[in-house]
Amino acid sequence: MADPDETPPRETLFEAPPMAEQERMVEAILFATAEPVTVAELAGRMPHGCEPAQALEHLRRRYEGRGVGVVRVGDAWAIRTAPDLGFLMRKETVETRKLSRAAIETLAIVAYHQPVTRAEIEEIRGVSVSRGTVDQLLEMEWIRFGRRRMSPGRPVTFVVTETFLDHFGLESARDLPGLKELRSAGLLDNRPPPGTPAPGDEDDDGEQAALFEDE
Amino acid sequence: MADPDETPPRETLFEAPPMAEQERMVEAILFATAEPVTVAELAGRMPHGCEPAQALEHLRRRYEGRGVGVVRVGDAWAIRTAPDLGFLMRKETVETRKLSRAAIETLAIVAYHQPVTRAEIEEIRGVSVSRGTVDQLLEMEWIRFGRRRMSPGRPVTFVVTETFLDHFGLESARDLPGLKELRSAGLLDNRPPPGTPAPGDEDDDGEQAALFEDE
Amino acid sequence: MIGAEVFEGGVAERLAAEALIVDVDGFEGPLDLLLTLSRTQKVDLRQISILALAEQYLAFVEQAKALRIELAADYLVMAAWLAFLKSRLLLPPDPTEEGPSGEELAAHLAFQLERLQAMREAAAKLMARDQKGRDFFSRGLTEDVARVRTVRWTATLLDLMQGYARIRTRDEFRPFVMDREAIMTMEQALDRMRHLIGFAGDWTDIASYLPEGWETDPARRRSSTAATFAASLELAKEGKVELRQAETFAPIQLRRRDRHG
Repeated sequence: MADPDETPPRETLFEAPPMAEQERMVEAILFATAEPVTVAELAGRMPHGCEPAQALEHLRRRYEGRGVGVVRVGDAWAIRTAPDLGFLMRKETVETRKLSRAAIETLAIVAYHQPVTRAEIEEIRGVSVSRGTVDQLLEMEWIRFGRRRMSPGRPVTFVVTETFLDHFGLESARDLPGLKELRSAGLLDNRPPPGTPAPGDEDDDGEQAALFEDE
Repeated sequence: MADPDETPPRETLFEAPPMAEQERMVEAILFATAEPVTVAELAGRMPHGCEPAQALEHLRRRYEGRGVGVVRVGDAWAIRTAPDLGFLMRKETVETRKLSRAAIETLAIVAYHQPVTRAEIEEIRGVSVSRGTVDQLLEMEWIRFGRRRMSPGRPVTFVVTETFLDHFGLESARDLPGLKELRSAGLLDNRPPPGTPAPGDEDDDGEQAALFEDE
Repeated sequence: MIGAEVFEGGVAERLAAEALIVDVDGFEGPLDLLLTLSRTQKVDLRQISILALAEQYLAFVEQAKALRIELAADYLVMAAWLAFLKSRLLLPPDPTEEGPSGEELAAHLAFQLERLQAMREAAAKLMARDQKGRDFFSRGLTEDVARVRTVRWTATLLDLMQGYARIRTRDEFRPFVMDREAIMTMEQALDRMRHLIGFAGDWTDIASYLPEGWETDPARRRSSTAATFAASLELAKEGKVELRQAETFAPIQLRRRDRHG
C-alpha cells in the first residue's frame, strides 16, 4: 500500500485518472463490495498510478454529515449508515402477550403483601419463584426493590411501582380489592381456610394496610 | 407517488424533519438495501410528515456524476454504481446464466409486446415456445403472468417485471430501446394473418398502450 | 451422413447448401429460416421478393429431401403454404375464389419477417444494455432492516385478583366430602332431634339441640342452627313438638307435644 504522504509528485508511465475520478472509483467499489475493502485491495482494482488512500480521504470527507458515511473497519473501509439514522433500519413491531400465571401470581403477592421478600413470596405461593419471573416484573417496571428487611440476612423486599398502579388504574395498592371483595365477587371460595378464623379476613386487610403504612 | 411540485406547503400537526435531514434518511435507506425501494416504503419508514419524493429528487441530483447514482426502477428507487465503472467490479460480477437465443427473443417479445400471450409469442417467432424457456424467464423473475386476455379461452398473458427493469437499468418499460420507432413502424401491431377473423384486436392494442402509459 | 451423399453442383455452392442444411437444427423454425434466406437477396426486407423467397425455400426443402434429411413437420407445412402462395402470385387472380389474394398473403409474410427481424434487433439492443451485476452494481454490503419485536406483557386487574384468589384458596383444597364437616343438613338435625325430644319434656331453647362442638365454630354454628330450626319446624308440622318465641329474635323454645296433647 502506497502511503500518499510519502509518495513524491510522480511522473508515471501511465497517466493516472484525475483525483475526482479516483474518488468515484473508490465510491463505487466501497458501495458494491460485500465486505469492507482495504486500501491495498482498492489499489489492486483501480488503474495503475491511482492513490486510493487519498481518494478515500476525499470520499470520507465528502460523506461527512451525510446519511451514510465512510467508516474504518479494522484495516478496511466500508460505507455504513450514519449512527443517528440506525432507527430507520429497524421495523418495530409490538406484540401484546398475556403475562404468565407465575408472573401474575408473583405480582399479586407483591401487590397484596408489599413489601415482601422473595422467601415470603415463595412461602405464599408454595413454589419457588424463578429468577426470570421476578426479572420480568422488574423489567416491566411493575415491581421494584423496596427497603431491606431488618431481619437476619437483611433480605431485599419488593414493592409495586407507579407504573403498576397506572396500568391497573389504581390510586394506590390499598385500592386493591380485599379478600372479602374477592370472596363476594366469587373469586375466593366461601370456605374459610381451615384453622383460620373467618373474621381473619379483616385481619388480612389490617395486616395489608399495616404493611402499606410501612412503605 | 406524490408529485413534489404539486404538494402545497403544508401545515402538519407534527413537525417534519428539515428537508436536508429527510434527504439523509432517504440516502441511508437506499444505501442499506440492494432492492429498489418505493416512495411508499420510504414514507412508511421515515418519520411522520416527511416527503420522500422531494427528498429523493434532491438526493438524485446530489449524486449526479458520482461513482454511484440514484436510479428509478419502475415505481421504486435504488442506488447503483455508475455503469462506466463496471470494469472495477470484476470481482463482483455475477456470472448470469447464459440465456438461449429462444429465451432472449421471447424476453424481448414480452417486453415490447406486453401483455402478450404465448400464442402471440409463437406467432411472432414462427415457432412454438418451449415450456422451459418461459419457465426460465419466470424463474429469473424477469417476466410474470399478467391479466388474462378477454378473448376465447381467456389465455394468460406475460409482462416484464421490475426485476427485469432493474437488471437492464430501465426506468420503465417505456424506456425500452427503440420502442417508439418500432411502434410507429407498426411492428408492434398485432396484425393477424389475412383472412382470419381478428376479434379483440383493438382491445388488445388499447390494453397494451394503457399498460405502457400506466407505468 | 451428409458427406457420403453426392450433391449436384459446384463445390462452393454445395458446401454453402450443406452448411445451411446441416444447420437445420440451428434454425428457430421456418420463419427464422426464411429470414436467413432473405438475407441472400441483399435488399431491405420491405423490398424483398416474396416470390423469390418462396422459391429459395422450396429449393432448400428439395435439397434437404435429396440429402435425406428429415425436416420437422412445420418446415414442410411452410413449404406447402409457400407453394400455394407461389401459385397464387403467379396465376392471374380468380374472381370466383374466396379468401385473401396472393399479394395480401405475401404482404403479411413480409410483415412477419420484418417483425421477427425487428424483435431480433430489439433483443440485441436489450442485451447490449448495461446490465446489473455486469456493468452496474447494487449495494454489496446491505444492512437488513432488523425486525424488532417488542413484546408488551399485559394483565388485567381481574387477572391479578384471580391470581391472588388462586393462591389463597390453593391450600384449602380438599376433597369435597371433607368440606361437609362444617355443614349440617336438615335430615341430620331431624335424625338427631328425634332421638333427643324424648327427653325434652319442658320448654327448651332449640339452640341447646346443636351438636356438641358446633356452637363455637361460626360456620358450624350457622349451619347447625339453620338445620336444627328447619328440623324443629318439621317436627312441629308432624305434631311431635310445640314451638314458641316470646318476641322477635328471642330464643325459640321447643317441647314435646304428646305429653300435653
